[in-house]
Amino acid sequence: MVVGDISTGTELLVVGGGPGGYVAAIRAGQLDVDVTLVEADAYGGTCLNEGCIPSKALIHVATLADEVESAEAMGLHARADVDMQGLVDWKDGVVDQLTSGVEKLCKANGVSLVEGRAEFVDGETARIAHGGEGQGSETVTFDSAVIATGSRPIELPGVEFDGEHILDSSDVLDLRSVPESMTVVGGGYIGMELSTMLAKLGCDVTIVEMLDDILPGYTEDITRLVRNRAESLGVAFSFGERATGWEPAGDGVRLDTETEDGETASYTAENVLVAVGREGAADTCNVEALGLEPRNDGTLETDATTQTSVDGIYAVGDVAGEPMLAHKAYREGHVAAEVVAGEPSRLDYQAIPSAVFTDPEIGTVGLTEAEAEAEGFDPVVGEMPLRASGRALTLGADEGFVRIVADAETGFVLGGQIVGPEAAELVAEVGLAIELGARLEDIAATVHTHPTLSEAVAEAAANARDSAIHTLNR
Amino acid sequence: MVVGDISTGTELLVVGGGPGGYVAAIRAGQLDVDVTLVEADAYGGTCLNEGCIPSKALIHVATLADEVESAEAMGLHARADVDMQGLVDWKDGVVDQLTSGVEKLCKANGVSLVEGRAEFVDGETARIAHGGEGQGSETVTFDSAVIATGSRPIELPGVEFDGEHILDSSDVLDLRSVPESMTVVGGGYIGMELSTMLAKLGCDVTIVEMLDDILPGYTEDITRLVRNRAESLGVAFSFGERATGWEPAGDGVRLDTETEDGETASYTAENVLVAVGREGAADTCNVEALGLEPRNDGTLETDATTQTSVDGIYAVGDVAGEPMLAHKAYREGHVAAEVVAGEPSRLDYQAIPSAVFTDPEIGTVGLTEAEAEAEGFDPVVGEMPLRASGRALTLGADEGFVRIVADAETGFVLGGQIVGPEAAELVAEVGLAIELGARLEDIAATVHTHPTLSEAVAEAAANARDSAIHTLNR
Amino acid sequence: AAPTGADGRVFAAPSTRRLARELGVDIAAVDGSGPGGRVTEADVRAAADATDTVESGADDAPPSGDDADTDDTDDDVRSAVRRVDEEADDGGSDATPD
Ligand SMILES: Cc1cc2nc3c(=O)[nH]c(=O)nc-3n(C[C@H](O)[C@H](O)[C@H](O)COP(=O)(O)OP(=O)(O)OC[C@H]3O[C@@H](n4cnc5c(N)ncnc54)[C@H](O)[C@@H]3O)c2cc1C
Ligand SMILES: Cc1cc2nc3c(=O)[nH]c(=O)nc-3n(C[C@H](O)[C@H](O)[C@H](O)COP(=O)(O)OP(=O)(O)OC[C@H]3O[C@@H](n4cnc5c(N)ncnc54)[C@H](O)[C@@H]3O)c2cc1C
Repeated sequence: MVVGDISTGTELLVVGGGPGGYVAAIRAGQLDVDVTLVEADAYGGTCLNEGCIPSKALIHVATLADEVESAEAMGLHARADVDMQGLVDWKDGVVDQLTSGVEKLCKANGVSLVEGRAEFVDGETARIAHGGEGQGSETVTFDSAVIATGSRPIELPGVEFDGEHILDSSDVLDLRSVPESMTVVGGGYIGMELSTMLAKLGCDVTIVEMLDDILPGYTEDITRLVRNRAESLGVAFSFGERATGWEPAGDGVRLDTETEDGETASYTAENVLVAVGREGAADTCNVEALGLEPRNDGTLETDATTQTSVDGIYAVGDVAGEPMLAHKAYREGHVAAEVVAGEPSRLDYQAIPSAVFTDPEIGTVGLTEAEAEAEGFDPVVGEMPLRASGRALTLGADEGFVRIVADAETGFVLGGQIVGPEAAELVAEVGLAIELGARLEDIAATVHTHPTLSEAVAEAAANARDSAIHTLNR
Repeated sequence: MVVGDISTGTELLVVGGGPGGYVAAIRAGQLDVDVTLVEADAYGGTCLNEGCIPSKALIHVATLADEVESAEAMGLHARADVDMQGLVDWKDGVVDQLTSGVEKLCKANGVSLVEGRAEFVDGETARIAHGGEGQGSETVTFDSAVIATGSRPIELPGVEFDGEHILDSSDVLDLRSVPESMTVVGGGYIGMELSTMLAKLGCDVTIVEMLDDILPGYTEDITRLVRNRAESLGVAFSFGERATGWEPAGDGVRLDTETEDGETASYTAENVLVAVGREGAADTCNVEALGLEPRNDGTLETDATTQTSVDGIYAVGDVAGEPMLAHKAYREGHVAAEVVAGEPSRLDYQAIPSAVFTDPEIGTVGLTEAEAEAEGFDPVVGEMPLRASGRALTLGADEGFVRIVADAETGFVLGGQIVGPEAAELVAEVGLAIELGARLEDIAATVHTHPTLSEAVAEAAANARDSAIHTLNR
Repeated sequence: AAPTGADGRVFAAPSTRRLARELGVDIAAVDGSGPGGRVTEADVRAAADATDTVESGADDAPPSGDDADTDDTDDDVRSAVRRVDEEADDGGSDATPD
């Protein structure tokens, strides 16, 4: 191969090999589009390498260790030690298996893979700089392009990441030992998931959050359960404080904070995790050459076909804005590919579910009661507390609930909020009901296996119709 | 109260307070039917007291202990000891909580509760003999009656239950210590669930089964996974052998068996569990006085309204025949009550899901490929292996799959077979799809949360349409 | 293996099947206009109207109304009427591949 001199043409250029990009590329390949996927770093993007997958792998093991050590009441006496290096090695193996799977699936679907960083030169040309010294670059011409460059953690002025004292979520997923203590800035879902995981592994965690509660966007009856459980795991909370700077302190870090009223405080711990949100990475590929202007948060505006304001240029995943979730990226990648292939595809979902893998777990989809009201519905709400669920009790879990929101007049299911074991799985059925325009009666009339947590979904639907059996009706 | 002299009238008499009976009673109460529920033993019936709930409680803890002890590859080093007495005490607490919940729910819905054994005197009268010596009896007249007397384990001639050497499933759920060894007769779902649980608690289990595989009704690609895992837990299998008799042997039991060809063998263990199926208990309440004749298996024939051949006499749950599952009992109880209340209710479900809480877990609903063919469909099948599921890998689970069966022409979802973690939960979504007349596209187009096992349901549906992303299409 | 429903296999939502019983319509005999031939509530209502005009009801299901006097049932009948229009345009999902 002559380095630096290659020029190829492709129908579709996909920039970024995360969930948005690799799905766009695979789907395009399936539809016989000639497609090239460029990835600067690692196939699978944030999700597989330093997001969803590694975090859930670590959370699973930490939870198992904690669960088994707190099962005395069940007659189970156990002592569990987590060797962090071993845990991270195992996690790396899982990641490798999945990233090499993505590579294989791309190839099997006819996607041309190029490693390197792509930058747009103009509306039909990009240069790809290959990684490493002297690896050269190549030029690719394209008919259409999908920008799937993802996002990165937001940096706090005065508390910049250094990988040693001030960590981002990726650093925490690669710890070689469990720190004795950690100050976590940010009580959003990433901060809460990692804090819970660290606490279960024996780390003393203090969460500093600017707002006055964790998990913005969730109602207080949900956040309370997560907060209480985190507290019982030893997590401390400081609300209403903004991190302003830090100093080394002994072997650790002293983090300084300030309230709105100017009161200051400081927290000393082995290190600090800053998890205050993510911003789009539209700035990695010179989108200006396409005539595109990223928004302030680094994301690009798109329409229901995922197209940007420039014809033939699409953006998917985190770089296309909130919600920054892998499955939203998947769907956008899917639609982008189909639109490029000439299919009448649209982002026409009714709802994008979300999960938070805290303890308890949260799964939500569609509208809450308040959101339904705001949309002009007259909502009816059904609920099944898990303490009335036989399956939950056999799992030693009795905190949490399944709540279903529907339109009172028609019975159409509008949303679901689930807190408890497997909440992220259970919400799938509610999501299907929403997409299908199903009614409460349809869920309630579907026979659910006993004993399962999914029965609570049916009971919540029945409860909204005053016909629940295993919980009192209103 | 004058003992033995009371005579009351009720619109609806429900005989038996298990899942079939208590649901019938509660639902009738909700619909303002004057209803009396008679239970001879314990509210909640087999399901809560000696079936679904206690078995799943024990299975959960045994699985937790086994899982955590086999997690070295994940960096988790643990030693777990189960104190069987403590485990059973905890389980009893769960059972008490649920049975007292059933009692409360009955009362809150206006159900009159009577403890005692009911026997029919004629088509409008029953006598209720109160438990215990000299507790007397009372007479109840009724307009309609629901027979919900459940089922009991089938006894093997020559290997009768004695609660000491020859155990039934209830005895196993009340063990005060883990036996060193057990011979299990019967590889059906109860035999397999309890064998797996015992093996995980350290008991040497040998399963003797008359047929040539476990779990009749399941395809070999499913039974193989369960068999292999059981074997790796130390369970031994002897197929094609019938238990013929037993002898005490030292502190244990020698069980004798015979093949169809007359070859004999014997198995010695601390005790024997016989789990060869259950038969209806239509004989506990003198149904002959109603003009009813139980079938050979002790069950009663019913129609789509749950009515027996006698007007106004209904039968629900195990006593109404296969499948003998709690959620089938629930549904029948529900329909019986609504029919009695004059509602146009019918048993009109398309599918009753089933779960087997072995390792791996199995969840199925609707038709298999072969069944779909037999019903005249031209089936298309989609599959997602769990080794391609990110969520499964983060759980350390990579055996199993989600399979969806649909009609090729219309795409209507006809069935699902799921093997792996949370299979019993995941099958709920497929069940809803079947009941709603949803198509493969509807499941595939519903956004599923990442990373979850439920994504595999969507990928299996997409696979049947040749558009799966995370697994190769055919 | 699970048994099929006692009324046979019909591709229609449980709420639609219940409506058919309330209206005395034999849903198995209704031609579905929904995706793949799914029977919609509008189909059931049209079948009921057609039956009404020839003044004969299916004898399989009890009539709705008077003796089904729970709040549940009455609500559903009312709400189902309003939903006919919405249901009628769900054939459009055919247009989106995958
Ligand atoms: C700790 C953590 C936990 C998370 N947990 C979850 C979860 O449980 N569920 C969930 O749904 N989401 C979760 N997320 C979010 C999820 O990871 C993202 O939403 C998802 O990865 C977005 O996919 P994407 O394809 O848009 O971008 P990314 O995954 O960020 O991929 C972008 C890719 O583009 C490459 N790239 C960038 N610029 C260029 C260029 N110029 N040329 C070539 N390549 C380029 C990058 O190297 C990267 O591989 C989590 C995130 C984090 C950080
Ligand atoms: C070990 C085991 C595990 C199981 N696991 C599952 C599972 O995971 N999922 C599942 O769906 N099913 C499971 N089952 C099956 C489930 O328990 C039954 O299907 C269910 O209990 C049937 O409910 P029922 O109301 O018909 O009868 P039962 O639960 O048997 O209740 C009948 C009740 O009637 C009472 N009674 C009988 N005769 C009279 C009389 N003459 N007068 C007054 N009272 C009377 C009895 O005392 C009893 O309480 C399991 C069963 C066993 C044994």
